[in-house]
Amino acid sequence: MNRSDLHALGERELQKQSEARCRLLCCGSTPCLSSGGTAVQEVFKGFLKENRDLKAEVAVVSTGCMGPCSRGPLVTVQQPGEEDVIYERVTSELAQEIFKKHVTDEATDRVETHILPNDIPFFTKQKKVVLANSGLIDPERLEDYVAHGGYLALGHALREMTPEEVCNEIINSGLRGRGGGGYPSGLKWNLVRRAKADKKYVIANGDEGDPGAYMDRTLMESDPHRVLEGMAIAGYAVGAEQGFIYVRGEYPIAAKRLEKAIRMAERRGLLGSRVMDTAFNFRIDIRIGAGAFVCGEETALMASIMGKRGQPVPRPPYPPSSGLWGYPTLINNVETFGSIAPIIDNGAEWFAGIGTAKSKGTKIFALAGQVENTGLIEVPMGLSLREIVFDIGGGVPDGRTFKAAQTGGPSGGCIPADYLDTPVDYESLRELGSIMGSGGLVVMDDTTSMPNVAKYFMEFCMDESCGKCVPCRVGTVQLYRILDRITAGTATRNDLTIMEELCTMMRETSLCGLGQSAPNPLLSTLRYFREEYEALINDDLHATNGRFTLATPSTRSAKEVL
Amino acid sequence: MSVVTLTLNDELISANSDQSLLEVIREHDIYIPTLCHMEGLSERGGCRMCLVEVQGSRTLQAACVTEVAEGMVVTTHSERLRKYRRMTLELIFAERNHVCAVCVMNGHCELQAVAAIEGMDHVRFDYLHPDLPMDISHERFGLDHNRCILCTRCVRVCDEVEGAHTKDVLGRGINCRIINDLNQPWGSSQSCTSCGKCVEVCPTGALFRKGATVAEMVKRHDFLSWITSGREKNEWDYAGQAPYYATERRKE
Amino acid sequence: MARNDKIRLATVWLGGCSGCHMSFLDLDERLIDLAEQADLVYSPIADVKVFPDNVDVTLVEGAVANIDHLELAEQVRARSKIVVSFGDCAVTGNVTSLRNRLDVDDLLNRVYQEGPGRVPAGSEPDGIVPALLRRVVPLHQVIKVDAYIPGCPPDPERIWAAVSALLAGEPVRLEEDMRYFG
Amino acid sequence: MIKSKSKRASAAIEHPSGDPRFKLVDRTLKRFQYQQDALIEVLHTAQEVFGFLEDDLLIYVARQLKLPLSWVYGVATFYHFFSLKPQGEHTCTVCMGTACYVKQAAEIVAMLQAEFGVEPGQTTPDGKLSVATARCLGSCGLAPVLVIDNDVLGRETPVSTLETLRARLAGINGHKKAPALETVEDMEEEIL
Repeated sequence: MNRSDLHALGERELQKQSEARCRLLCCGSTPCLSSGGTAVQEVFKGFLKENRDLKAEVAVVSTGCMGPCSRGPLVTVQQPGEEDVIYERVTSELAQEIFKKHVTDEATDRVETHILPNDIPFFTKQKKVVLANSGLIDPERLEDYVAHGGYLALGHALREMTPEEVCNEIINSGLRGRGGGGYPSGLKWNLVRRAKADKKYVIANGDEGDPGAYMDRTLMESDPHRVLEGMAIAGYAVGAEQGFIYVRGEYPIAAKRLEKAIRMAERRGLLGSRVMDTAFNFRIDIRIGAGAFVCGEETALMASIMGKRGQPVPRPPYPPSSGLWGYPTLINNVETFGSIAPIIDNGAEWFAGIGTAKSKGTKIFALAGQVENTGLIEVPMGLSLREIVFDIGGGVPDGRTFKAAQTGGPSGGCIPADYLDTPVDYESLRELGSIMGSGGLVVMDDTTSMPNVAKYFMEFCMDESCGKCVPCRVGTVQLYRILDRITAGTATRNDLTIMEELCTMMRETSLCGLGQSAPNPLLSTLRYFREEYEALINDDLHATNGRFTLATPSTRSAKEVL
Repeated sequence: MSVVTLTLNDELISANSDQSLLEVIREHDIYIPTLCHMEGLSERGGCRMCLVEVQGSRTLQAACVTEVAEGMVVTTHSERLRKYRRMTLELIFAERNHVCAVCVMNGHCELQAVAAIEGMDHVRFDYLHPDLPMDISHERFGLDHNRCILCTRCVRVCDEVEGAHTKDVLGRGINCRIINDLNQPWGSSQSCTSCGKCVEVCPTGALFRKGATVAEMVKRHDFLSWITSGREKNEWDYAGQAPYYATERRKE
Repeated sequence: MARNDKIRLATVWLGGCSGCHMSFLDLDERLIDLAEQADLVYSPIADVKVFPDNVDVTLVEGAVANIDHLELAEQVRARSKIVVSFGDCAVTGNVTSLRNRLDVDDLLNRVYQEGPGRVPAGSEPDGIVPALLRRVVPLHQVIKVDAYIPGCPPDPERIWAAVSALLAGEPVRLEEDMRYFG
Repeated sequence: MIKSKSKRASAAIEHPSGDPRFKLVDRTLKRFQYQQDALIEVLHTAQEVFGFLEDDLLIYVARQLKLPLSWVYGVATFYHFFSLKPQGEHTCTVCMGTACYVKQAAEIVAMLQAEFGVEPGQTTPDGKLSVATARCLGSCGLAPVLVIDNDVLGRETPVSTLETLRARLAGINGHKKAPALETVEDMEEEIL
């Protein structure tokens, strides 16, 4: 398929879509499906089965994520000449009413209360670049992606740009790694491009392990072709002919959709040999993770792709010089790849115009926890935390007050209310002792105990430590035990001192990012909520020694270490 | 291969560009502790004992896995590094049951020696006291997980030098353990050649010859350079094998 | 040195084999030097029932294994200026702590019920035999410790190096070859 | 594909048991041309087909890929997904992601422990119920979330979970863990 074929394919699809009198878009993402979305789709499809004549004019489309997951199942109704209408909390009964109203034009007053106005801050404060298609297209149909401008960027890059120009475009866009580190993507691409080797690889990191984060899953499920296109452009730019997508084992739907997308793209000549009738070949294979958080670390991820224990190896050498099987390898997060096509389509300047001086473009966050609107959002970099939590998120429910926002998962930290006006970008978050991370943003209200939160994350890191280096393997266990004592009220002041010392030590001596950042949630809660720790410290030696006697109940948690 | 110039503890020195920092440090007679490193095996970088400060580097670097580079400025001993080395040792001692007094390697153990050298005189962390088994099913050797520090020298020597790959590591994190074949009794392993290399390279009392009692187990690490230089260069390296003249031996 | 200016020295025996005290006695003639500078105000080798007040230096042998040890350790800390962990059991838990892999009840059953000399059952504390702690811990886990003398036992040279520093009012800094555990 | 280290036409060694399920494992082996780096993919299939990775299965995979046994065992125990023990008839996986955690998912785990005496990672002695925890199921909007026999349930409470489980264990509301796959053909369909 060349560019004019692609164009024709898109046109045909658009034509077909515009012929429909009514398009019923049903969110087919995991949260909506598990809250009753499957039944809703069945209702619509049932109607169409009964009224076969409607089939030509009414389309029921299972799309990707629409955003406000806590209001699911969501349905968007598209009618020519009219604005899209979004319905929230759709039940089977309501689905019937919706069908009546929009398709059979029967009067009903029962649907009005379920309309989600599209001028609420939840939508207006967002800027969808990576998620532009999410919720609007059928992720299982290549045509739908093409109709929305898909694969044009790949065609443009292959025909009009040299690999060097592509890399420069990415450098000029200011795009930084969306997996958490924030390393300038273009520079990384250039390193791989300049590396001399017979083979090179491109890897998309979809091993989204942070608890409370599901940006990557949603992107892979809602718009798989966008990731593939980004990878193919990267392959062309760096000179790789083979790509891998490493998908977290917990995401079977994402893997299935990607697999289907790859097959369809190959059939159409958008991947595989002679991509879009050029000399460029690019194959993509999927690798399924098997449940190891550490595999989000690039060297561990590569070990896993090579069929080994997912243990990191010391860097340097960095993957751009020596990665998979020793060949130069480009690893980017799937969200990073998701940003590539828009940059090529609209130009580096356009992308650089979004965001702040050092953090360009948009970032997807998974908004969760004690907040009114939980769901998936995409915002320009530099939006304040307050706008995200209160305007988009709708604030803290049940009359509670905001206490902290946790970003960056087990490698990040908690940001207290005092810093709500901080712009959310890489540097500001780092200054506050947290990180951007992959985009999990969990809101906590005043009922949350911070030492408990720290303990929760430490337990996570302890379970996920690969065991290769001493500071992480044993340090996480020791920190967990101290936190366990603190939360049980049997810790001494000395414990607190040792704990802080150990945190600093692990940060500086651990082999990989997991161990180096494992103390972050602890240190950040200690920084902002020290009084909560102090309040739990017991200064009575005799009382704390009581933990060694048999009479006192065990301070060991249910999940005893060893 | 080219020659590079670097600063090591305030002294300007030169080194071959393919050398590791650890090699260069040791060549210059600077003591720096190591536990997972072993001449003749691949590097692992897991024990974190040989961490050094490299100017301009965000994190500390493990000397064993860092290549020298032109203009590098390296510090091998500082208050911070000494403190971290002691803390790492504390963590290792707390992890399993390293009771030197009743260990076969007492007096010959690398871990024990490094602790004394680094001045780690007590452990501030909780001793975890895991309930770990001992495998004495092999006819000649024993494996005591209580003394194991997971340096994986045994795994590497079995794979890289003997070529049997009988040993590997089970599980992850704190639950890691050295295994033979399918986590089965060592004596029932089909792949083990009973060559004993793993025993000789083990830095602690985790692998030992049967029959040795407290403080009786002495290991020789020099055989590795003997084998590897013999195999690779047809030169057998007598370094460290003294006394080898019959006259001297008679004097002993 | 006036008689009442002598340093008040104590040695304490917790959960250990008394080997450290034996090694202490192996100071031999140096004991005479020691006696000139210090009064032994409490020790398993001196007949004193209660740990006295105002002790300058206390050497503690053994790990903390039962509630009596715990109580005595707290007393020692409250009444001593300098507390020294004396020997591997006090410093690391050592052999005494080998029982930590077992549950206390299992341990008591194994030793007193299943063993050759059977003891009547009844795990209730009787007020005579002190109850075991859940885990044997080194001294510094229950009280603040000022100096450590490792070794099982520490040889007399080590002990002398530490004690003479303490008598001179200096911090204990053992040479590398005197720092070995075991 | 990459690095065809051990390309072998059809040197496949059959498992002596003649269990037809090994054919499905063979299919994955072939798909990856018996390359050693496909170990994790092969283990995925093996676990899907057999339910868990018993020793014989690991030996079979090791032999086919010409890998040392300890290597295969090390990989199988490194990843949480692989289970070396059989699972219960019903499974209940509680999400312990951050969002679920702040919405008291731990209370559900505590309830399971109190009611059924099993901790995460364990199966009841009668083999009826396995309890597990997950890191994040990516359904944070529905927190707390759990999965009972492949059904995702959102906004759970200890009470609602207990009700569902009791019903499942009593066989009411009927379907078992996975739709029981009786024949190899069924499984093939499921896997492909």
